Amino acid sequence: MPAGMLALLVNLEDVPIMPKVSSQPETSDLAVPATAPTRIERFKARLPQVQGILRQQSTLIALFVVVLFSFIRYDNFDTITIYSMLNFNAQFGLIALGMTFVIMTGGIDLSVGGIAALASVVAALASPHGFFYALIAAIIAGTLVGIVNGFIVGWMRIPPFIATLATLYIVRGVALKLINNAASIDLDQKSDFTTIAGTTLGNGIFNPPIPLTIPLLVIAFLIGIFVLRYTRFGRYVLAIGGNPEAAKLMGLPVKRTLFWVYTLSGALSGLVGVLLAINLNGGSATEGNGWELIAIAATVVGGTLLTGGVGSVFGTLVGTILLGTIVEILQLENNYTLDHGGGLYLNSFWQDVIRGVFLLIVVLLQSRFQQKRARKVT
Amino acid sequence: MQENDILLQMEHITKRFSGSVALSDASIHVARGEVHALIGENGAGKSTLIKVLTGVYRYDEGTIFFDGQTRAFQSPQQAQREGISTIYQEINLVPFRSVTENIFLGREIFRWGLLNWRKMHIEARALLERLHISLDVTKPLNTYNIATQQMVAIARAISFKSKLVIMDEPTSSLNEDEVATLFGVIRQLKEEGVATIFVSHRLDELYAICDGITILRDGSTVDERPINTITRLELVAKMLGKDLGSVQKSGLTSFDASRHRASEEVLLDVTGLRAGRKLQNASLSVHVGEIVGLAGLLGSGRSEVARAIFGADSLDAGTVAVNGKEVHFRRPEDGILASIGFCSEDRKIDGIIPDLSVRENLTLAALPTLTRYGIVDRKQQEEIVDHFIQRLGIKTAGPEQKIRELSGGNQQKVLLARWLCLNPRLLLLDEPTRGIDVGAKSEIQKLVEELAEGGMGVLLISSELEEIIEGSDQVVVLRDGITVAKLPREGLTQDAILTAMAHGEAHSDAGENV
Amino acid sequence: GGGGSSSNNTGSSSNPSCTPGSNTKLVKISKAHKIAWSQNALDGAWRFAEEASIEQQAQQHGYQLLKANANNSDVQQVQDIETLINDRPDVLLVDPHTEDAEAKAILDARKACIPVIVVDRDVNESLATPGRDFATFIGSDFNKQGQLAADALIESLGGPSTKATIVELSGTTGSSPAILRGGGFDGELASKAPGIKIVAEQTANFARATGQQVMSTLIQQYPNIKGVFAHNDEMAIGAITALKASGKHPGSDIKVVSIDGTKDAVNLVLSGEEYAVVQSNPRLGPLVFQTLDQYLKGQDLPAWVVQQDKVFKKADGSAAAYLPDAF
Amino acid sequence: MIRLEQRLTAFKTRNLRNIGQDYGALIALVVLILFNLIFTRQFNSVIAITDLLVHVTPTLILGVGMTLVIATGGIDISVGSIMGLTGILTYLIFSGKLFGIQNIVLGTAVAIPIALAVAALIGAFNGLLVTRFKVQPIVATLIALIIVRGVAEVTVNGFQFAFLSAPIVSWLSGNVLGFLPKQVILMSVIVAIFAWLMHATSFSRYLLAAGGNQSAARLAGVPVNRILIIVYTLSGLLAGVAGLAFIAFDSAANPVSDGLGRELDAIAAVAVGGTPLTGGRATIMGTVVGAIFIQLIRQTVVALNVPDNIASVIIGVLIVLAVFLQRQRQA
Ligand SMILES: Nc1ncnc2c1ncn2[C@@H]1O[C@H](COP(=O)(O)OP(=O)(O)OP(=O)(O)O)[C@@H](O)[C@H]1O
Ligand SMILES: Nc1ncnc2c1ncn2[C@@H]1O[C@H](COP(=O)(O)OP(=O)(O)OP(=O)(O)O)[C@@H](O)[C@H]1O
Ligand SMILES: [Mg+2]
Ligand SMILES: [Mg+2]
Repeated sequence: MPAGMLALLVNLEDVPIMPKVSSQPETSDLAVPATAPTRIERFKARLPQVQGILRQQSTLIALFVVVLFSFIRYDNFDTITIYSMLNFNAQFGLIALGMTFVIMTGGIDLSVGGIAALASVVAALASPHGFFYALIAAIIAGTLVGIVNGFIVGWMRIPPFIATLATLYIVRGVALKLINNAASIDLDQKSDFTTIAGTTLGNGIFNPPIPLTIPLLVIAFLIGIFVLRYTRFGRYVLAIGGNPEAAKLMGLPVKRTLFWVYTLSGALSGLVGVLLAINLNGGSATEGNGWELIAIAATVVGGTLLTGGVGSVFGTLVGTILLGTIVEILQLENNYTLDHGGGLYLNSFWQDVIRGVFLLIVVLLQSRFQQKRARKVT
Repeated sequence: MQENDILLQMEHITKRFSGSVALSDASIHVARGEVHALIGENGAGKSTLIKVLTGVYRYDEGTIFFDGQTRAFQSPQQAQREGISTIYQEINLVPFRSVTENIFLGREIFRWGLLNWRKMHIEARALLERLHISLDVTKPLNTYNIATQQMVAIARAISFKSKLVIMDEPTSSLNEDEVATLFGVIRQLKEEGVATIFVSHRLDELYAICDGITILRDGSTVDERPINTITRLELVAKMLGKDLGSVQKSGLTSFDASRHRASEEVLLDVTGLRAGRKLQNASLSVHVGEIVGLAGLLGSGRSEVARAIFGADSLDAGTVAVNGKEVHFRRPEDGILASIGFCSEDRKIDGIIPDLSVRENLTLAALPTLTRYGIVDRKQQEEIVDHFIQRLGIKTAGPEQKIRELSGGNQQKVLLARWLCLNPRLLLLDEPTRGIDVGAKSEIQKLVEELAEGGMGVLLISSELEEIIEGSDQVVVLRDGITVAKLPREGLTQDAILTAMAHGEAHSDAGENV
Repeated sequence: GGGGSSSNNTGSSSNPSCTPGSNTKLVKISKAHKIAWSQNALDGAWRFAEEASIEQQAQQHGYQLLKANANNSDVQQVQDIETLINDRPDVLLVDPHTEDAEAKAILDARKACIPVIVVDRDVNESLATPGRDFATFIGSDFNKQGQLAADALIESLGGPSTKATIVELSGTTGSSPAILRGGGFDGELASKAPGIKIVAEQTANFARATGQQVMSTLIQQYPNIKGVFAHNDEMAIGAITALKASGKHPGSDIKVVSIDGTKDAVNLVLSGEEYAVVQSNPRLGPLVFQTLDQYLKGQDLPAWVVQQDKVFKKADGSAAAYLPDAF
Repeated sequence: MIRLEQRLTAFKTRNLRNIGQDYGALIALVVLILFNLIFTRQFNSVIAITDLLVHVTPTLILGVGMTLVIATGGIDISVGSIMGLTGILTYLIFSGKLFGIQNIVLGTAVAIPIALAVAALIGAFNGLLVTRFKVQPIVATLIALIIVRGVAEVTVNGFQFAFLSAPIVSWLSGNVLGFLPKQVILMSVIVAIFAWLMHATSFSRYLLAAGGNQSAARLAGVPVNRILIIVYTLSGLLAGVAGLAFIAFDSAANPVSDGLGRELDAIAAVAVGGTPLTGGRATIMGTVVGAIFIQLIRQTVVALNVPDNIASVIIGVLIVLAVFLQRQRQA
């Protein structure tokens, strides 16, 4: 992405301001008669935002570093690899997008992986009618589950963690039932599903051409960013996460907003189900275990607080890609070791450890930003 | 008032909670453009009545008649839509969001279907100008102090084009100037024909701004009439349910500093305190048995002084000495161990543990003294709790009621008791009587006095000057985190303090400047 | 980097018969050096034995082995295979998680001129055909294993004519071994001994603890069952513990048969508590690399190189004989 | 006089509230038991009941620790992984693979304390992240979840180890008085201790205060950070105990699958039991009821031979309903 574009995105962001700020009261110039703030004052006032943007970009910078490193070190860190990596992580990205909104309301959605699996099954079942039927069917399926989540959380006032854990069980059961206990089901090979799925962008211009999932991912996040910044819904989401009780007393439609947030998450998971069906060339009822954790990790790395009220959609995109790249690197490194020797060969178990340690480092770095601001105990 | 211009009419409202009956046969009538006072002691049911009206609570019996038809609002949202905008007792805004957002949440301004931030910022500024406040509206609300937050809440409330504005103790955290501004605004509203329900425990305010008054006692309306037809004494008598004779001259406090004598022994000595942006150079000392008043404008850093002494904030510079020897508290535990108590200013954020019972909240700080081998001595605990419920007349269904279910003022009493039951040598009180009714107030003031007689040192932060003047043996004045004056009680006057607060030098020749 | 291109060369030079991107006939190569191995999961004794056997054999034949583990996720395995293809190995070994999901990835490998050998679990051959899209499938016949188990259980219960009720502990719902073994068993039972009825079939996820848990409930519900068939040894071991806990005497009043051939299970057979264990040999390494050699020599391979599995009982001493190399 | 009235109302409200706390879960459990008595052969023998308790043991032990953590407003999703690690660690030590202790009894005697210590350390580390570094609990413990599981796998390169005849197995899976499994006793003791702890000690008050309003608790002199670290340490320790109970019961240690996903069961048990996930309140007994409830559902669907897929739908629905009942009581 061009730097300008980036800056734009970043500035459009709802820059997270760590809650610690709260205990750093400004001297209110109440006594002073109203005067417009001077330029310096304005700059001072903007400082937290500036810092926020820097923090944003610190994740970005991390990403650039990692990517640069890979380019230099690995021969086959080429467009093909990058595309396939992005294509793969697009699934997590879209789920994390929904999760980000959920988390900004102070909630969580454990059912995303299950929904994606269910949707992939639905897509496969609907594939004989053609790609677009399958697409719609899958998204509807996901949305329906999201609606159930939204209802249980919003109206039955059941904690999101439990509500979505329960629907996770339910969804898995339903998915298996739909294809009576076969793990997976084929796409109808005669339908246009596979052909459309295989479609790529800019054939001839780019080589290799860009898989559709990548623009899809970018567009989805652009929409997400604008929704958060420029729609009433986005503001409600943040307000509810920031102080549910106040939101209610301010007359915000808390239940309805929660409802829509989970519905959105469900819908996106449904969409991911289609990507899943494309990648598996069929539906799988058992797929998507632990995806919610991947999504949460990406969201956190992106700088969204799980306590709600503060969040960054763009950060989530960066977080997703960063984590994805790390995983990719571990595999590339193994190959490097075989080809050149002198590298670091890690089996899959070590790779888990490294992933965890990396996450730890990122989180610790983030906490340092907060520490700087935290003076008071309260 | 004639029937035609009646705006709100609540009749025979009853509201029961699991623990208690909050309202029984309460009623109130408000005419269009009227400023109506709602008063009653802590726990009388004022806030509940308001929440019943705005649909936060369902009521059990009664009828509500608003703007020409009987209504039962299902949610605050609906009430707002129908033209009732409310400032609830505790500040209820979203801390992490910008001032602008907090003002416009729920009725944002759009351009081409997208939020129009520029316009909203401009209008937000304009609204606050109206309240004589200029601040950066793009910053998160919680970067400003309570008073400012309160003003933002007010700005939000008045910016709705509503028929009725309800203000539940809006002034409890404001000082004179801001109250004056607020009254200005209320009068404007009045001219626009907007009615106001105004809740406050400060009688002068009621007489200054209100037309009619409704007096609640134990959940029922005991009197309702034009305010100019009732004297303060009657009012207080009605409110407390006592006969005129037994009610002493209200408004002024029941402090009588001459009663107790500060000894020469220095208990606390603070010099050159610096912490963060807010404390620049604060110094003060408290003698055994002395009440030291700490005065200053909002944001002058009074709370910070207290917090710093207590060990809640880390010091950048300066020394704190207790009984002559220097101490370095790093956390509140240290302060408590040195038998210092700190009753914080912000009840909701720094005070109550909402889900714990009155008993547990009251004895939280005292637990170490109530436990042997980590096991709590329940009997002793309950004795203490009963004692203080009695002593401060805390209105509660019982020691096991959750504190979140208590009225604001009663919560405040529990928090006071939390520290009193430690009987500390030094007590730091940050706005101790905020939101407390006149009856309870004098109770508490008497108590503080007694404790001082018993040799306890008290640092009293208050925005009410009478309290400071009548209560303290010495007044320390802060300005922008700097001690600008130390005024002895002899020849202590309102304007001595006021000038010191505003300009930083006390023109009373008695006062020694620093 | 030079290394990259070098491995690249080994790739292209070794199979002039194939131009990348074309999807003509099966890729032919003559020599191999770097082998990629896509494992679908490493979560139990069986898989570890398989993994070890592949590693050890690869080493013995002097190949470089590039490994990936998909942790029971199809989409992860597809991604693994894509990544491995990009690492340009000379041969790709795949132990697919399910029948269908990995087929497409295997075709991609073929397009990239990398010959594929499918190991342990087959792919849906209507999507990818052996001898054309991939060299061959090497592995056991799960269906057969089910049949063998059925035969053993029928025998233990006293022949085809007996009337009895049994329960079936099935593997992870939807996994191909669970489906095929179940199918084979049920079919065989129905045809050979209609008198034996399966009163309950419950999944225990191939796990010992779950097997224990499920069995201890089932035995209360169906106190007078005569036999238990578990899709793998782990579940059988759990079941036997549960049966003993509930006062039964597995071996005498209840007969247990399971599939795999782990040490624990074979020991139980020897102690008489389990009647028979049908082998499902995880040590596919030797067969795989021997087949690979034939392939490199240009010999044409059968569509399915079947791993022959035995049945181990106490009576005929087969169990005792097998114990030393049980895994 | 007024005094007396106060006491009376106080008494009433107290009981109302306490009942309110467990009511929902209890009803649900009773209903489920009745259902079983009618439609299944559950509970047709002492064995059947002890069997239920044996199977609930790991989840319940985790649940106890989880209750404390959740009461502080946090959550600990690393417990499953900790179970896995302690299991494999214990095995490595008593089998002599780690310290070369050949005598298996001695080895076990050494293994158990070490394994538990490690578990507690991991918990303490979680606590440190949460307090010192202000990492949100779910993130902190997510990291632990990943790393600890990874380490468990790495230490033995993933291999599973079976030991049908190890002292730990016979010790823990044996019976007392012929019918009371030792595990159940262990579990009961733990539950009793913590129920008492939450009832009588100042620690529990501090814990709830920290969960209810942290900044207020700090200003009231509650050593919030210390409390939190202790709580996470306890959670880790209990996870270790659960891990031991599990391998004893399983007579095998599998670094990949042992304890996988158990944290979810534990959390569900806590929620069903009536401890709000927002912190500030806790009921150990509720968690007991919740854990048994969930385990009993599992066994019921098996007893009725309900197919896997339907079963998980049923479980999901019942959990929601149970928690919903709970909520009604509280409101
Ligand atoms: N949610 C609740 N549950 C139970 N009792 C409640 C609840 N809310 C209020 N009460 C009780 O209702 C009574 C009236 O409370 P309310 O807050 O209306 O008093 P108030 O007049 O506003 O007092 P203050 O001046 O201190 O604000 C009090 O006794 C309080 O304990
Ligand atoms: N949520 C909050 N955000 C910001 N400030 C808060 C909050 N709650 C309480 N405060 C307090 O509001 C006060 C702002 O005024 P400050 O204390 O600086 O001067 P002050 O003279 O103490 O004012 P006050 O009369 O309120 O005590 C600070 O003490 C700050 O701690
Ligand atoms: Mg009130
Ligand atoms: Mg203050």
